Amino acid sequence: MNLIAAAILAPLSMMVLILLLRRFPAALALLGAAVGMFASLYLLADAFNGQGNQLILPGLPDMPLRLISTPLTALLSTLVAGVSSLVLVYAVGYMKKDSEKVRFFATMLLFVSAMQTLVLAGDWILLLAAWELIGLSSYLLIGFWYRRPGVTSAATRAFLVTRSADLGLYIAVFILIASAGSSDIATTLNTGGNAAIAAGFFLLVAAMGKSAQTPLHDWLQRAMAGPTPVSALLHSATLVAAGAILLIRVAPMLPPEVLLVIGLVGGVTTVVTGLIALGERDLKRLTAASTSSQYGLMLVAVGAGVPLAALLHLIAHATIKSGLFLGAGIFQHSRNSTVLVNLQGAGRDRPRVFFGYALAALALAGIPPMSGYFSKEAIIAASLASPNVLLLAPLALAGTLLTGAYMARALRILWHGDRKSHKIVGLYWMGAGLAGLVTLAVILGVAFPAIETLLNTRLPENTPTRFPPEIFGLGAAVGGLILGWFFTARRLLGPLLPWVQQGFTIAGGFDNLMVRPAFAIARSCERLERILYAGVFAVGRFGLDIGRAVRRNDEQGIDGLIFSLVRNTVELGSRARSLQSGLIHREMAITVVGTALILAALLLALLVY
Amino acid sequence: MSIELLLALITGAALFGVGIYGALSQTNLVMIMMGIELILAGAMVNLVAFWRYLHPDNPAGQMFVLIIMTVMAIEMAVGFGVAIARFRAKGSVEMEEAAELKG
Amino acid sequence: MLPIVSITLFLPLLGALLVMTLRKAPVQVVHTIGIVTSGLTLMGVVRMWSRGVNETGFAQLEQLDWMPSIGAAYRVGVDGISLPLVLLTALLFFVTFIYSAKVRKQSHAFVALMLLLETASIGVFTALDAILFYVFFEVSLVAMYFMIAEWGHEDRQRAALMFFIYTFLGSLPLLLAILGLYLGSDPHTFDMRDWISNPPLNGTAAMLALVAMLITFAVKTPVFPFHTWLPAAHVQAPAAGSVILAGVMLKFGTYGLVRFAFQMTPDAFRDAGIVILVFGVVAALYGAFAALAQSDLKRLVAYTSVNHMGYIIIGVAIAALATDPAIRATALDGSVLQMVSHGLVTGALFLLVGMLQDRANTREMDQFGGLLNVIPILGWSFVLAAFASLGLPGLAHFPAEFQIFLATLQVEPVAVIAILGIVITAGLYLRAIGKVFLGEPREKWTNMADLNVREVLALSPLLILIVAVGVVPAWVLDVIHKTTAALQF
Amino acid sequence: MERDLALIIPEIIVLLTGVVALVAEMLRLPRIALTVTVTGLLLATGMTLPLLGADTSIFGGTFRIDMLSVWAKLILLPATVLSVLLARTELGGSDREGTVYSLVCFVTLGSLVLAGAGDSMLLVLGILLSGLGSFALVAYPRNDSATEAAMKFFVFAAVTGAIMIFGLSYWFGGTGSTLLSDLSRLEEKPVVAAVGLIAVIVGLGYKASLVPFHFWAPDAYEGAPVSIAAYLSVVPKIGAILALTQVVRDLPMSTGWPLVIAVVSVITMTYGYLAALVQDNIVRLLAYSSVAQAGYFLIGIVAVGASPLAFTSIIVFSAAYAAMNLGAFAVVMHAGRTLDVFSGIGRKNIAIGVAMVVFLLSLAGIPPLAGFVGKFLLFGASIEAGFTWLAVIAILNSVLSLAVYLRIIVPMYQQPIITASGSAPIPLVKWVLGITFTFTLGIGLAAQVLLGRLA
Amino acid sequence: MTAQMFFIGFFGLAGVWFGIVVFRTFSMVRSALALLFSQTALGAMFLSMQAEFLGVLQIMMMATEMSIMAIFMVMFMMDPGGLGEMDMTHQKRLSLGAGIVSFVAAVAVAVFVDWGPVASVSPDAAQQTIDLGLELLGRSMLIFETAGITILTAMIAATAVAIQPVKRTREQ
Repeated sequence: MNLIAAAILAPLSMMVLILLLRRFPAALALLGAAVGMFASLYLLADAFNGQGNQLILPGLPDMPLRLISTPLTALLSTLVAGVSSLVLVYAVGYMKKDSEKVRFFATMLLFVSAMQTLVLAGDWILLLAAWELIGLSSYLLIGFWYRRPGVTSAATRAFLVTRSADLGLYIAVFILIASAGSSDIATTLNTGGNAAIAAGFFLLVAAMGKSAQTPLHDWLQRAMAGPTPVSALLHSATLVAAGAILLIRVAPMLPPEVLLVIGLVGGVTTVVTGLIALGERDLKRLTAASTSSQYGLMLVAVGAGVPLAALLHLIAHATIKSGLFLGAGIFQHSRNSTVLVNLQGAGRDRPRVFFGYALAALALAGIPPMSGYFSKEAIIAASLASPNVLLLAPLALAGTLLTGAYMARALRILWHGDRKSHKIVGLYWMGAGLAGLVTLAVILGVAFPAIETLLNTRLPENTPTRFPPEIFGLGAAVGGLILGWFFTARRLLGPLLPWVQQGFTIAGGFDNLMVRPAFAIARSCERLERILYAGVFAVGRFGLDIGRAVRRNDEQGIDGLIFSLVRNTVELGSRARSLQSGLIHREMAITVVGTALILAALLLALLVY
Repeated sequence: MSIELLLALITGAALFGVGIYGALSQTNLVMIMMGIELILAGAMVNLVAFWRYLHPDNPAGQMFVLIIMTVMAIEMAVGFGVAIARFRAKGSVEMEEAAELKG
Repeated sequence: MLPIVSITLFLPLLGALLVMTLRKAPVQVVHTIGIVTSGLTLMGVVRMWSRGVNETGFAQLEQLDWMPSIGAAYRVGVDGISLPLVLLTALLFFVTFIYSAKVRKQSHAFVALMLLLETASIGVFTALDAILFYVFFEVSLVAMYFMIAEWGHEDRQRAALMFFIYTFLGSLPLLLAILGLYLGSDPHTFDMRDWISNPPLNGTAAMLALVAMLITFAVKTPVFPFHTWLPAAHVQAPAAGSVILAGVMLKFGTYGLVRFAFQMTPDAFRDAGIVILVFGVVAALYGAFAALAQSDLKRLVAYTSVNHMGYIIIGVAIAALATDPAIRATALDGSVLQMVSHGLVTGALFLLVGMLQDRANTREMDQFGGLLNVIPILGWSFVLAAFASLGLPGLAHFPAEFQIFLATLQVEPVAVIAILGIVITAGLYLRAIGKVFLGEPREKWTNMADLNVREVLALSPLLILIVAVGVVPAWVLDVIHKTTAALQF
Repeated sequence: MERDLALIIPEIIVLLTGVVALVAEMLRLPRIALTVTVTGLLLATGMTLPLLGADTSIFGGTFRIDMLSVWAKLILLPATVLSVLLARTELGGSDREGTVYSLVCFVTLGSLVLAGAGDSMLLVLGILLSGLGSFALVAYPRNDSATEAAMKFFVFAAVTGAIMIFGLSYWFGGTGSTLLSDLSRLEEKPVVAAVGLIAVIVGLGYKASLVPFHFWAPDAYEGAPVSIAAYLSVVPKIGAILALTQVVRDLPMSTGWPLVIAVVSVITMTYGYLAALVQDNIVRLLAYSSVAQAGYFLIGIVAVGASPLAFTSIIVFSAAYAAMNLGAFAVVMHAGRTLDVFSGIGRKNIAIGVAMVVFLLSLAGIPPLAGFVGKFLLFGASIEAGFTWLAVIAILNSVLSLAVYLRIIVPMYQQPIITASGSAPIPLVKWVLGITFTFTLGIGLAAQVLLGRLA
Repeated sequence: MTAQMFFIGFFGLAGVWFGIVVFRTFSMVRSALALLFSQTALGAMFLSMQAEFLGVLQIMMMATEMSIMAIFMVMFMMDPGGLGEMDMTHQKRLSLGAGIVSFVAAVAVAVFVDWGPVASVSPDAAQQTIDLGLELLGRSMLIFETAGITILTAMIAATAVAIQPVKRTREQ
């Protein structure tokens, strides 16, 4: 059996099995994840040995579906498998008390297999399909607790915003297939010219939706309504990562114009959402905003022309962010809340958890020697080396600074305060997941050179620049940490705070700009619909009116007879009795006049001939 | 074209016009029948004139006149039959009173 | 060789006659006859499927003299465009019979009428003679009229009349067009194969015939602004009627569009392609928006049909406008597959709404809430069908819509605007799911019963096929593509 | 001469049948009269069969034995038999029942004379012959409404007949002959042709109840017994239509007659359906519907000379019309004259309901019923003759017609049963329904049987 | 102006005049008499057009017919004597218009149509009768027979309509 298929089918088949058996969900889910991970690792090992692998499936006519294992896809697949396995381990504990484990694990497995399909897809159709399927599974997962108020709308919003942006992917895919004549991704990457520019912009739109880039960042924070493992998975290696992965995969094709825009979008996002994170009052929402911010940084890297830096940060961020979420989930269980005010001191209750959380936070901020340091330094270096250095570098540095600031703020709040946590069920499972992820987050930086070798590309280390990136990056990170630890958000943000806390909503955001107009159009359609409907009946009535007029002609004046085609004919019979009559001489007169008219018509016809 | 033919045709046309007037204006069945007789008479005049001045070699014209006479007689007979039946049922043959059927 | 097409075609009619003769038979027997007959029909169609289609032209031809002096004959056969639709028809009737086994009101007449309708529907798709086609086309109308009028809901009388008059009015121009084509063919014949291989009309005559046909099929499909009968008829029709109406009878319009308008007046169709395309785009968007404004579930599903049929129109128009045969094949593949997908998905949705209505006696979304917990099977089935309807990959609509839009972008990039409909339908279905199935369950529905075995049996073939078409569209597309790739112009 | 006589054997048989039926009536033997009538008419039908395919004329061209007149016999004689059976059901046991059969025979004879007329004089006599009996039949109940109907009928007949004769006199002047086949001489005298044509349209139009000469029809049908109305709406009407066909086939095209006929056709069908739309007496509704159907016949006449389909279509539609209209009237005879009594009838008596639906849908022209085949051929003929607009209007009128017929169908199935009537049909009506039903369906499905003979 | 022309004109005028009188008098009997005179004048006109047989026949037939008519007239008129000065007409203006239009149209046809060459001589009376007889028993035999049947039918129909019903029919 082909291993590519195994990476996808292992979780999928376990999902089916869970749904059929409706028992042992956790065990089966772990089994599926483990098998999938082995398959991914095997693919990765093959990739290290220089072996590719591919699988061609029947698809649309002349457009078969392809799964390919290249170094890049194998690496991403491993990342997905690894992170998801650990999150699932954690989830065993987290969901211990929930009554709908079957549904939860089944959906999680669906999610994992969809994501595996996405990263392993070798053609656009399959990629698009996977892209939408992770949208579906995230909808199902965010809406997992659908009976709670607000959950449905959060899930709906997540799905709708991403789906709207997905249109960009649809159109980009159409453009690429049309210009390349093939749906194979590798083939389409040779596209150039206007098609590449157009496709690039539409791909960016799609990526912005999935990776929650400004101005489409709003849905991600709301998506916190789902269970924490879901958030961990969404934010690290799956849903949100999809956008960045897409751009990394197509980066060779993107022309400079598009790259600049990508960099700008990323830079703006990293600053905007960094500020939002800084002002946030909820730990999970803070973490969510930071996700957007970090993906913004990755887009900066892509925009700077160094997708490898983005990839490295993606990997580092995946482990770090899921670690952060898992930690946050433990704190949530211990205080039954995710609001920062209620979490004060929660870290001190569980120092080991806090330690892990802090390590992850520092890694995210970019403190050496943890993985985040290397990836972030690569991004800053890339931005400094890019032709648009003046635009990208300040944004990247600001993003780094903000990262340090909000992470330090979170740590401070978790550490200071009263100790009042209670016991948690399933802490060991959760702890195990957290530990695994944090370990990865700390040490993964070691693996980066190996990854560079694997992908056969190098970071632009030795390019001569006037600004040494290590200094700038580290300086920004440390500076941010210091600011965040010593100053409150109110002090830092000042008058901006209220606006920040609204999430920088411009002109009412998605609701006002998209939803309301859609409903307005819908309502006008409905009005038009009524008019049309009435119009059809008016035509019918008009016909009846003529009929009545004709009848009057036949009978000399019927008093107004209200006749309805469908309404009861019984009443009608009696009313018709009261009619006056047509006299034969009148009728005969009509006959004669009619004859005269026909004669006239005939003479006219004669003239014509 | 001969004046005789023209005269005869005008006579036929006049009879036709008078007959139409009669058929339309009379309220009594029998009077209407008189109008019809006049129309038919007009047709006969036309036919005889056409036979005499245009096609004297074809006796079909005369034949047609014979047929029209038959028609006149027959219509009169049946008309009176209908009139009697109506008279029995209603007591009059006035058209104005025949207005039960309508619509 | 066994005339399997004819046997399949007239099997339901025989069943109908059998039901009519067994006037005294108990209700269960009658419904059993219905299920067995439609099951056998389905098997016949499966046999047709296994025989396959030809590379060019029509396969499995069967013919018999009917009116040789005017060139009309009984001719049936299938190609890659009609065979999937025949399969869809047989399947939908089969599940509808299973679902309707609960009908007690005039069940003899119901079963007989449904079987008659089945023959008519299969006939429309298999007929290769224009007169025969028209006959089946109209008979289906009559049968559906009685279906709505007798077994419909509260305002059925008006809806049935509107449906009948509207679509009858719509079908008359087709008659004119058929006459025109007949008189244009030399020698005079009603053989549709001749008309296709050798289009009889050209110039203005062809354009007039095309306009006439477009009116007919626009009403039947339906296309904005000729669609007003559709919501009315759907809302009032019984669930079985809605399934057939949406699943099968709407396809008459699009099938006719391909078979008649597109194939028999190709040049005129190409000239009018842009106009048709505009109609398709408007229908797609209008249907989506109008559906968004609905609060009645059945109306909502009905309007999404307008949207989905709009995509088909777009596909066919694009196929006409395209110059590259590959693109043309893609567009047509997508359109035909969309017909199948729409039949499966909308059929399932109408069944589900019907089942919900059976339980709650209402279709207003605001009346429900939290039902997913109470009736999980129905709820999850609805979610699956709804996601299929909004075009999620892996489910039936995706490959079809993908192909249609792919071709559209290559031919008329502006028309891709219709893709907005995808988002709108997503929004309205999520809204519907949210209102009906998510949230806190309402008191009054807590005792609602979930689907019983019969209902699950009726539903599951559709849901399975929705996934099957979505995941491996190739098994249908291979058949369709065989024909579309070989179309000559 | 012997040959000529041999060719009119069917007519002679009909004549003898009428006379014998009268004699039987005089002997107060109505059952014998019935038997004689039915047998005689069927015999005449049988004797017509050998004439199929003949195309000749007899007695110096005054009478034509052609496709039209032979098929007229094959259609009208069985239709008469069915009408007689209906009349027996409705009027059986009444005073002077036998005269009805006798008069029916004479009216049919008149219609046959019309259908084969090759001479103006036969046209006149045919109208008269088919008219005279009709008045008596309509007046048969001798009550107020029947005599009123008969009186109106008579007056209309007399006036229109006189106008026609007057107009025909010009044709004699123009051609020097009363033969219709000599009408081609009018090529140079279009005005004469026009005047005569108008007169003929008036005379035959009255018989075929074309608008604006239709006024008598609803009144007469309403006043007359239903079986007689059924008979009148079929036999004399088809006779007149065929006579009109016989006239125009010889008329030079230069007179522009197709256009006039087309205009009359449009007016007739539209007006007929519009008026039918607001009727609540079902006999009047069917009367107006038969007015409108006459307009459809004219579509075929328009195409005479321009399309080989013309005669075929007229004959097929005649057969279809005879079957479906008689069927519909038979149901009305069984059920009652107002729309009210139709409510729920389809549920109570399924066979009657199905039959009525089939008849009405056939009248509306829905395939695969007889009416559809007929209309289809008519439209085809008119399009081939270049009158596409006429076909379009006719098709639009079909929608109107549907509305009309649905007004009967809808209550049949949808309203509660309010009347107590609706007993099982009497055997004779059953037979009539069965036969008309078979033909309505059969002509639709197996039109080839007809078409093959007509080709 | 030939004598023939004069007689045609004279009798024509007389026929038309008496025709008008039919509808101008209020007395039924006078109407019937006027019609009789009108028809007789036309018979005379036929004679002056050398159609002897038809002329004589016309005068004979019309005399009988009109006398029958007069009898019925008395039977069915509301006011047989015409004493009441009752107006037995309606829609006079329309009827007058229709009559005039009909007249004008018919005259127009007569005047504006080129009827072709006029035959100056006609067969003499004996020849005419022979011709007519041959026509009757030759070409027009069927027509003649049909006329006979029509008369038979008329007799049956008129009788059937006119005689008193013995018992009421079921229809009532």
